[in-house]
Amino acid sequence: MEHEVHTNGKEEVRIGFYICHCGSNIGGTIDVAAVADYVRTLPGVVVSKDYKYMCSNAGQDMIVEDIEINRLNRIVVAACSPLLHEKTFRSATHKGGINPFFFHMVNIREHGSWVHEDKALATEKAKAVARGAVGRVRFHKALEKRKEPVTQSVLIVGGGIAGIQAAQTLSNAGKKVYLVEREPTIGGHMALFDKTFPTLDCAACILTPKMTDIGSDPNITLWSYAEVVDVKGYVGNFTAQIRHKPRYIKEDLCVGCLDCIDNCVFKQGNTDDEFNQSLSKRKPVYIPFPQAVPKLVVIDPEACTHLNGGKCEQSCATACERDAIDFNQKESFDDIEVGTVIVTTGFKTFDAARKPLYGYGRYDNVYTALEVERLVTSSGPTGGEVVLRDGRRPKTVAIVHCVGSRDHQTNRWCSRVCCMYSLKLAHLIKEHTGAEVFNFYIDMRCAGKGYEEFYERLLEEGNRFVRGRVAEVTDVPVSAEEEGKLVVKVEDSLAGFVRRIPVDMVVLSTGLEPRQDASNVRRMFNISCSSEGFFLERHPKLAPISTTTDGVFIAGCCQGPKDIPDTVAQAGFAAGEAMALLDKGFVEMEPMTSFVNEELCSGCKTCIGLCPFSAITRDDAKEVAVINPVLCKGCGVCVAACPSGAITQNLFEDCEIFAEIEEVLAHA
Amino acid sequence: MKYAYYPGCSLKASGKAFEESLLAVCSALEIELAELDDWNCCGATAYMAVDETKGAALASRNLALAEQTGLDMAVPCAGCYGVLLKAQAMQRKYPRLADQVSVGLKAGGLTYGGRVRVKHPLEILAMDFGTKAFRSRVKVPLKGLRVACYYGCRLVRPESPFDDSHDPVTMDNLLKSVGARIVDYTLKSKCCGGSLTGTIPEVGQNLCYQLLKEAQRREADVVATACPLCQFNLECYQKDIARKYTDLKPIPVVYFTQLLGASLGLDPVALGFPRLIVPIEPILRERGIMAKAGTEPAKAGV
Amino acid sequence: MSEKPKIAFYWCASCGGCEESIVDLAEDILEVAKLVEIVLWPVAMDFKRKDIEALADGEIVATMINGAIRTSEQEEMAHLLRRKSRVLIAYGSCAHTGGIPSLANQFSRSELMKYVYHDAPSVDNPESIEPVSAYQSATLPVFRDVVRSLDQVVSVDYTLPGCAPNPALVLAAVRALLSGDLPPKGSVLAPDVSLCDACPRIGSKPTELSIEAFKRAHLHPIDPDQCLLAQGFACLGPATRSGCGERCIRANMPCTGCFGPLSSVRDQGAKALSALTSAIGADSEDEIDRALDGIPDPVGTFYRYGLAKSMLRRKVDLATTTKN
Amino acid sequence: MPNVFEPRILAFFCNWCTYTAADLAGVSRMKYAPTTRVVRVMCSGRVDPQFVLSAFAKGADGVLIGGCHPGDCHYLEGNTKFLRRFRMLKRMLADLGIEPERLRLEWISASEGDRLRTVVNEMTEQIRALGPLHMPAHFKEWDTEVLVEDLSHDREEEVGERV
Repeated sequence: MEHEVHTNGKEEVRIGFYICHCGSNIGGTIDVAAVADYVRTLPGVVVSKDYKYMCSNAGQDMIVEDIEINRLNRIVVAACSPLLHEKTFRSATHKGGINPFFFHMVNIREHGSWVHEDKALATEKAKAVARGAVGRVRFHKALEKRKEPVTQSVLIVGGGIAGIQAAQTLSNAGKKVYLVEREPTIGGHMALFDKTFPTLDCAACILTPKMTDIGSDPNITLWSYAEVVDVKGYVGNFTAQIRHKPRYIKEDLCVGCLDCIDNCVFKQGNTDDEFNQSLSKRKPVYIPFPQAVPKLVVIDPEACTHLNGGKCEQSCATACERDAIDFNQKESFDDIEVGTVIVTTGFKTFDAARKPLYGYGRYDNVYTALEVERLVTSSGPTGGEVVLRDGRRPKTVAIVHCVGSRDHQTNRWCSRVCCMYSLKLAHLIKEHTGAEVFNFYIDMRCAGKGYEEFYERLLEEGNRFVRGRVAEVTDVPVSAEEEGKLVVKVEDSLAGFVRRIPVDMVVLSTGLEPRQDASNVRRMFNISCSSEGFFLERHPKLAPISTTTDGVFIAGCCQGPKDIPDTVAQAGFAAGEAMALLDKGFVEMEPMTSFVNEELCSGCKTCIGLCPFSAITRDDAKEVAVINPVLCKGCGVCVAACPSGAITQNLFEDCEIFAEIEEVLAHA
Repeated sequence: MKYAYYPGCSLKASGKAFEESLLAVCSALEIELAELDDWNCCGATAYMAVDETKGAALASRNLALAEQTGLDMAVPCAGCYGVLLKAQAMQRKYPRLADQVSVGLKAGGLTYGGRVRVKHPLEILAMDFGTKAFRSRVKVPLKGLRVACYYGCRLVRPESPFDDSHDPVTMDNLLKSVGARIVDYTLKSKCCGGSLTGTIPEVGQNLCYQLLKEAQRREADVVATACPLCQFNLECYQKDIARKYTDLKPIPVVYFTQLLGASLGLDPVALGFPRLIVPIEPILRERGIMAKAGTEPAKAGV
Repeated sequence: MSEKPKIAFYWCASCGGCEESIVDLAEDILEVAKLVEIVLWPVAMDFKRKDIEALADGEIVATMINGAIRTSEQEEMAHLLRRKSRVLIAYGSCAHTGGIPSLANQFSRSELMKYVYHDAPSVDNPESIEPVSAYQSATLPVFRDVVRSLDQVVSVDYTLPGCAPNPALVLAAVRALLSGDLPPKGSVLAPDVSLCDACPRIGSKPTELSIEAFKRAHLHPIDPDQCLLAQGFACLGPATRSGCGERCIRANMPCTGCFGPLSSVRDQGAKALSALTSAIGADSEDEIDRALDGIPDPVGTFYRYGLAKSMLRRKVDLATTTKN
Repeated sequence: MPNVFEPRILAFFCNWCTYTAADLAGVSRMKYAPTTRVVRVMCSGRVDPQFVLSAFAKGADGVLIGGCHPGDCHYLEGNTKFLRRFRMLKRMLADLGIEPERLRLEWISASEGDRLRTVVNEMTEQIRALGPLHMPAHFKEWDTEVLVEDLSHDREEEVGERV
């Protein structure tokens, strides 16, 4: 078939248009053949085809062949979101022998067939957006991706089990790692646990060797009691600033002998011990727990008499043979360059006080699960004795599941780990005290290797399970047997009536939440959060550890609640992705940066202050603006603001966008 | 400060003391409560249960009247308050129902644009007027008076615009600010039995008993309420309940506005004290808040 | 004798300032006059329409038309002169982009009539008389609903921008015309770079411009040396072609945009708006709105000379008189 | 097809938030009115007021701009820069007779597919109530009054895209 010659003023334009059925995903709603027929009539279109699966090899090969046979020089594919397959079709375009940026993608699945029910209207919409793309692609220019080298090091933010695992994996491959942890020690939440489900192996036995390895690994720079305060740059070339909080200890001199702690003027602890969930006291000079890594003491400026300006004989300093104590220490900063970042900042547990009906904070004998974790630990505040605050040993214990989870008043999501850790705690409490343990659950969610079997074991051990969300925990008795007890009020949905069960101790299985400062972290690393506040992965299935910012990966509970095996797997995956980037050695920069047409530029300076990345400067000799392509990230703010129309953004040129607007609207 | 005042049926009958004390307190604070012209019954719990659309329309007529005034709406009865909020929420959530309601209103020459803010006097006094400002007006601090603050179920459930629905504290804070001692009363938002006290007394009165018993266990001198039905149930049935549950001792049950009025030094008659079945004067005298018998009450400024 | 090239001047909806600008050529005008034969110049000479109609098509070498197009007569003359001229030049802002007269595109014809013949404070019209286009045998040109630039009515070869064009540009254009050394058709005969390029104050413009609030020039003292935008005045210099000789700036007034947009800009007002407001030193809606209050008439500010040629051309919802 | 006015809304969505939100709405199979035509830009800060005017001039009944929430911009504050233009543009368009409902700016984050649906449906209904804007028809109507004599006169050179 002969076509009219169509030019864009510079060359003959020969467009190939392809529309994908995506099985019935698109074809079931949009009349793809009709769209192809319509596009075939548009100026410059030489080929217009529909195909079952454009992203398949056959589909891509079709493009490659057509480019050759029909001398196509522009390609448009109407299919799924460009965020999914733009790369695929760009490379097919390239394979066909033309510049990959002579391609444009139209989203008719996510923005079309999946969201519209009226087939006729959905088809008309597809025609319009296809016409827009055909209109714009005429103006596309050949572009080159700039290559930038990748700095051969990785920043890992957060030293819980996810950060530890990722750091070790990278180090094993010989990569340089900076592991930054906010707390004085690494270990995260896992370090608080006594046992892990379902195998009941000792958490410390499997974690502490890994922690020690991290501390002594020459490839890993471990900075605990430190925070990332600023991140700049882009994939392959990030710079980060780390703030070191003063420990008031010279880190290079302290050997962790703990003489200073023994000799502190406070003979007993004077401050809530965070590590023990405030169930015990610690001194102003302390180490979080004996296996802490790095094994360095910290002086708490809030609790220390001397640092508070009070009179103190500073016996700790005297006791230190190595003169490691330095009350004048100030915060300090390190600037580092890294190629990629892995964010493993973890979670926080739901604040049980937000469910006032469960009485946490009101009744002494209502505990959170984390507190009980410390009670059952032999290194915990009670030496592993499960006792109430008054020293009594509980005879009956209630474990309330789903506190702050699966709850429209608080958090809607399932926290995934609570069923299993509740079972673990039930087992441990029974083992330690012989108490009768009630579990109050909505559903038992024990999906995982060996998990269901563990549940069965608990059933066999004689633990009691009551299905029903607990209505409240009260100390108001209505019968003699309730006097002096906590009463759990619950609708037993299997038995079909409301029960009041008096117990000595209530354990609230609190759910997992994003950390309070997750949104600051998110902004700093320029990544997104899903609506509940966990960091958003680029794709829930195919890119679960990638983010919207290239080179920034996420792993562990900062991405969503998960247990230790899943966290470790994800951390390893993130390390693998980071390693792939490092080993590739370079990154290709998207070419959608902006540049100045010096002829048109008057040097009016409008753009300079608007650039968020300080990429624009004024060449005072030429009296024009100059954009540094390395710093430009391609937002286009300057282009939109340039009053002279002197700035152009690659792939988003004015003429391209105007053409797209005009053509999209030209289809009635 | 001025509000469109919607008293509701109870405040004109069994809850007269609530209205008297509320108006007395507001007038002392120069808060104007302008009673809506031609208001109607909110429909209470009964109408909504029978026919939601008509129930919502009935309630919305009052909202429409209030909207005409351009003022926020003051609604002291917790029942009315809950119904009006529900009518608003339903119209926001279900546009079809909103359409039907507006057809109904139109027949009566009214429109409702969804802009009225419905407020309970607790919110008005604690938030709009302010706990701090209130404290500065106190003439007779309620020193040593042990109060169990009882909110009932309707005021803060299912969702309260001004307080936590399970652990409300507005009344606690307000009364604390006038010198009262607030006892730990975890049953503060439990149900008093509502109309069950009359229809199925063994259930309804048991609920009242538990509330009163707990107040007694916490050594409260008085139970403060914010709802005419709660006050009625807890006070009027006390004798009946005590017959069945002999460990119960009489305890005054008052409106929180009566206690606030007392702290402002207002006339006990104006505050509706004479209407109480379990008199409050003895405990006020015992705590030294009210002058001992023999002194003329008004002059003593309570 | 070799015939001198014929040239013509015509005015449409204009103030007469463009005519003044030709006179402003001063003694240079004599040089021009010697070289050409002026066949039409209503403001100065007594040629009539029939004289032009008598000419052959294309006989006039060049015609300069100033003023916007508002009436049927102006359209007819534009068409006539287009036919008779080899080169047609839009002279001045009104012919170029509609100019001040095109601000009337914010009002309907009846609104305009009502104001001009009844409501204006200076009107004395006790019998409420309004003009009619035909009375007995006499006819008047039809007053159109829409004000247009010249190129919206006939094709235009060149444009001399400005309100009014500056004499140096005019002289350069005439000389180019006579020598035949002309730029490509469609060109605007002024530099394709914005006024800031030549602005004497550019050195004082900060790179991090942050406009806290826009100020109106007649209400605030103006520093004669500092960048006007930096002082908060809505100076359209960045979005306006240079070539005017920076006359307003040198007279200590902000640029109002009479030279029109650069070649790569499609809508001067939109671009000026974008450049100026992007630099507002506020982030919240309320603060931004406060800063913008200093521009109470955005159309009059950003489209002072260009509403006819703006993308929307005219207020959308105005009534039209479909039958004339 | 029933004779219902289907508004045409030209939408400029930023790549990182609103475009992704629209993808999410798709993945979640949320149904909304087929009235938008999305032009993807990297940042709402790229949206030139000229684009908005052009959209109206070329026949859009409404223009929707979607960006990241303030503070969440992938490019730090491109969205704020657009907000500044938008506030002025909205005033100017009101003066030019374009109803405020026809131009809308929404912050829709990548996770707010549901919000996107609500906004599109809401805007569709609002514009449906207003009726078509249809500037091209206006231009045509306005130009019926002009003399057309000779308009074709050497038009050839003048047309063609200025690139």
